[in-house]
Amino acid sequence: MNHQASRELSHLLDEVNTNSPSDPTLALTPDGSAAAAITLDIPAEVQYVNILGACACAFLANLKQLAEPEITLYNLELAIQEVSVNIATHAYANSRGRIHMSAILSHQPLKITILLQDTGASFNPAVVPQPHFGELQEHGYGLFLVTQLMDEVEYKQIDGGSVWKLIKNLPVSVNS
Amino acid sequence: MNHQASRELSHLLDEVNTNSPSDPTLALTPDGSAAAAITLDIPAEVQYVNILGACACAFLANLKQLAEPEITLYNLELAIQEVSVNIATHAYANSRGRIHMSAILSHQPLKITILLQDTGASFNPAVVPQPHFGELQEHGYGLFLVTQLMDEVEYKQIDGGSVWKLIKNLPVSVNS
Amino acid sequence: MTNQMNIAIHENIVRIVTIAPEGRLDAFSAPKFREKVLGLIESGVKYLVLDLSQTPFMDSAGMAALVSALKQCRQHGGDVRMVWPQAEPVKRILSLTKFDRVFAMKNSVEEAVGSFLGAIKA
Amino acid sequence: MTNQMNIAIHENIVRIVTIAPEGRLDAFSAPKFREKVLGLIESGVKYLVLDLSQTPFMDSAGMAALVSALKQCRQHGGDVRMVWPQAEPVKRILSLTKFDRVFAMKNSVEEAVGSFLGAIKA
Ligand SMILES: Nc1ncnc2c1ncn2[C@@H]1O[C@H](COP(=O)(O)OP(=O)(O)O)[C@@H](O)[C@H]1O
Ligand SMILES: Nc1ncnc2c1ncn2[C@@H]1O[C@H](COP(=O)(O)OP(=O)(O)O)[C@@H](O)[C@H]1O
Repeated sequence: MNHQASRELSHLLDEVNTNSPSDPTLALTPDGSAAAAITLDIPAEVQYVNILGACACAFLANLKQLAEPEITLYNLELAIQEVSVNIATHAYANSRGRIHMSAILSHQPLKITILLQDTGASFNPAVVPQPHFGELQEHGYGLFLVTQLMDEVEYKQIDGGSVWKLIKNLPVSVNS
Repeated sequence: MNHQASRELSHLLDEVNTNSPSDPTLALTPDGSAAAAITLDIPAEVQYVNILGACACAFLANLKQLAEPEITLYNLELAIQEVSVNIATHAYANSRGRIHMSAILSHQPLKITILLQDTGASFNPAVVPQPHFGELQEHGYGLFLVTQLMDEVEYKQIDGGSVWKLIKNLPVSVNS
Repeated sequence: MTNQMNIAIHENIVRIVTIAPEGRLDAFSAPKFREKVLGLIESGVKYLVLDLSQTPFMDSAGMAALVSALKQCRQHGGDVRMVWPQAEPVKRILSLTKFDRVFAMKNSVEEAVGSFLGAIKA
Repeated sequence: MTNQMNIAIHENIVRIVTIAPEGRLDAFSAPKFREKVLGLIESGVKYLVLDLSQTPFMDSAGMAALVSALKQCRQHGGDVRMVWPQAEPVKRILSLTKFDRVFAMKNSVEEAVGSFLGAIKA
C-alpha cells in the first residue's frame, strides 16, 4: 500500500469511528469492546477472492444476537465477492495485484464496514447502466447486487488505485 | 508489528521459499503461480480467533486436487484454533493484543505454511507435558493436537513476542 | 410362401439432461460449468434442467453462466427449466434479479422433467 | 362401614438429560456449555447424554468442558454417555485424544438413554 493510499484508508477508517487511531490493525476504541477491526491481504485472483467474504462472515459468526444471520451473512459475502471479482477481473484486467480488506465491526448501532482496496485501474461506476431485468442479459448484475444488498456503497479513486467502502447495518434479533 | 518482529517474519517466509521477496503480502515467485500468500490481522480475543482457521480453509477451498479435503481442512483449522486460543488466553493473559497470520501456499510438493505471530508473553513449549490419555484430564490437549495434526511445528521467541510456524503437507488426490 | 409383414418402427429420443452444481457456482467455478454445458450442447442436447437445489452460493458470474445456458438451448430450438435452490438466501437473489421470471422455475427435478414432456414437440 | 384399602405408591424419577451442541463447541462457546451443564447439575440432574451428533467443530476447550461434565456427574453419583459426532473429522479427534475410551460412546441418543436404564440403580 503506498503512502497516499494508506492515508486515504486511515481517513475512511476515521469516518467509521471518530475515536479510532489511524492504524486500522488496532481496535478502534480504548477499551476495545465497542469496535473491532481486522485486516486481510490476498492475491487479486478469482481463485482466492472467496477468502474475503469467508473472513468477513467468520468475523460475525459469534455475534449470536444477529437477526436472520443466514441471510445477512450471505448477502455480505455476496457483496464482497462481487466487488472483489470485479477488482480481480477489471481493475487488474491486464496485471496482477493484491486486494486489501479492512473490516470494522462497530456497535450502537451494530454495523460492519468493509473497505476493499486495490492498486489497479480505476473507473466511473456512475456510467455503469442498471441491468435489463427479465431479459436474457448475462452481465451487469454485479454492481446492482452490491448496491441492493448493502446499506451504503462508496467508491473512491485514490492515488494509485481505488477503495470501495461497503456498510451493512446488522439487525439485532428481538430475542437476544 | 515491530521492526525486529517483521524481520523475523521475513526470515521465516524466506525459509518457505527462497525466491520470495521479503514482503509477505506479495506472491512469492515472479510469475505468481507457484506460490501465493495471504496475511490477516485480528484482535487476539476468543470471540474472533475462529476467523484465522476459516480464512486458511477458504484459502485452500478452490484447490480441487486435495485428497480428503474435509479431514485436511478440519485439522488445519483445529491446529490454528488451538495455537490462537493459547495466544489469546495465555500469551495475552493480562493484556490485549493482536494476532497476525501469514499463510503461504506453495507447490511441488503442495503444502501450506502458517505463521502466527503475537506480541504477548512468551513461554517454553518444551516443558509442557503430554496429556495423560484415558484419564479425566481437562487441560493440556491443545499443543498435543497441534503437533499431531501438523507436519512441522516450530515456536520461536522474537523480540517483543513469539512466532508459531505450522506446516501442513497437502496430499493430492490420485484422481486429479 | 409366408406373407412378410413390414413393421416400420421409428423412435424419437429426446434427451433431457439435468446439471446440478453442488458447490459454489461463482467466478472461479463458472468457467467449468460453462464448459460442461457447451459439451452437452455440442453432443446434441438442447433440453436442460439446471438443478440448483444443492447450490449453497452463487455470484453474478455464476448467474451469467445460467443465462448463457438458456440462450444456447433456445438457439438450438430447445429450452431450460430451473429447480429452486434449497438455500433461502440464494432463492432471494434469484427473485431480486428477476431470474425467477426469466427462467421457468420448478420445485424438483421430476417436476422440471415432467414439464418438458408437455412442451416438447418430438 | 367400608373396608379402606391403603395402597402405597412410591415413584422413583430418574432424570436423564440430553444436551446437544449444534454449532461449534470451542473456546468461545464452551463457557456457555459449562453454564448449561452446571445449571442441570444444580437442579439435581446427574445422568447426562452428551449428544455430539450435530457438532461440526470442537477444540480442546470444548473437549475440556465435556470432561468437566463427566467429572461433575460422577461426583454426584451419576454418569455420562456420549453420542458420536456425525462429522468424520470430529470423530477422528475423539479417537486421537482417546476420548472414546474415557467416555462411553453410543451411536444414538436412544442407545445412550437405553444403556443408562440397565446401569442405574434407582
Ligand atoms: N473495480 C473495477 N474496475 C474497473 N472496472 C470495473 C470495476 N468494477 C466494475 N467495472 C466495470 O463495470 C461494469 C459492470 O460491472 P458489474 O455490474 O459487476 O457486471 P459485470 O462484471 O458482469 O460486467 C464491468 O463490466 C466493468 O466494465
Ligand atoms: N502462546 C502461549 N503463551 C504462553 N503460554 C502458553 C502458550 N501456549 C501454551 N501455553 C502454556 O502451555 C500450556 C499447555 O497448553 P495447551 O496444550 O494448549 O493446553 P491448555 O491451554 O488446555 O492448558 C498452557 O496451560 C500454558 O501454560
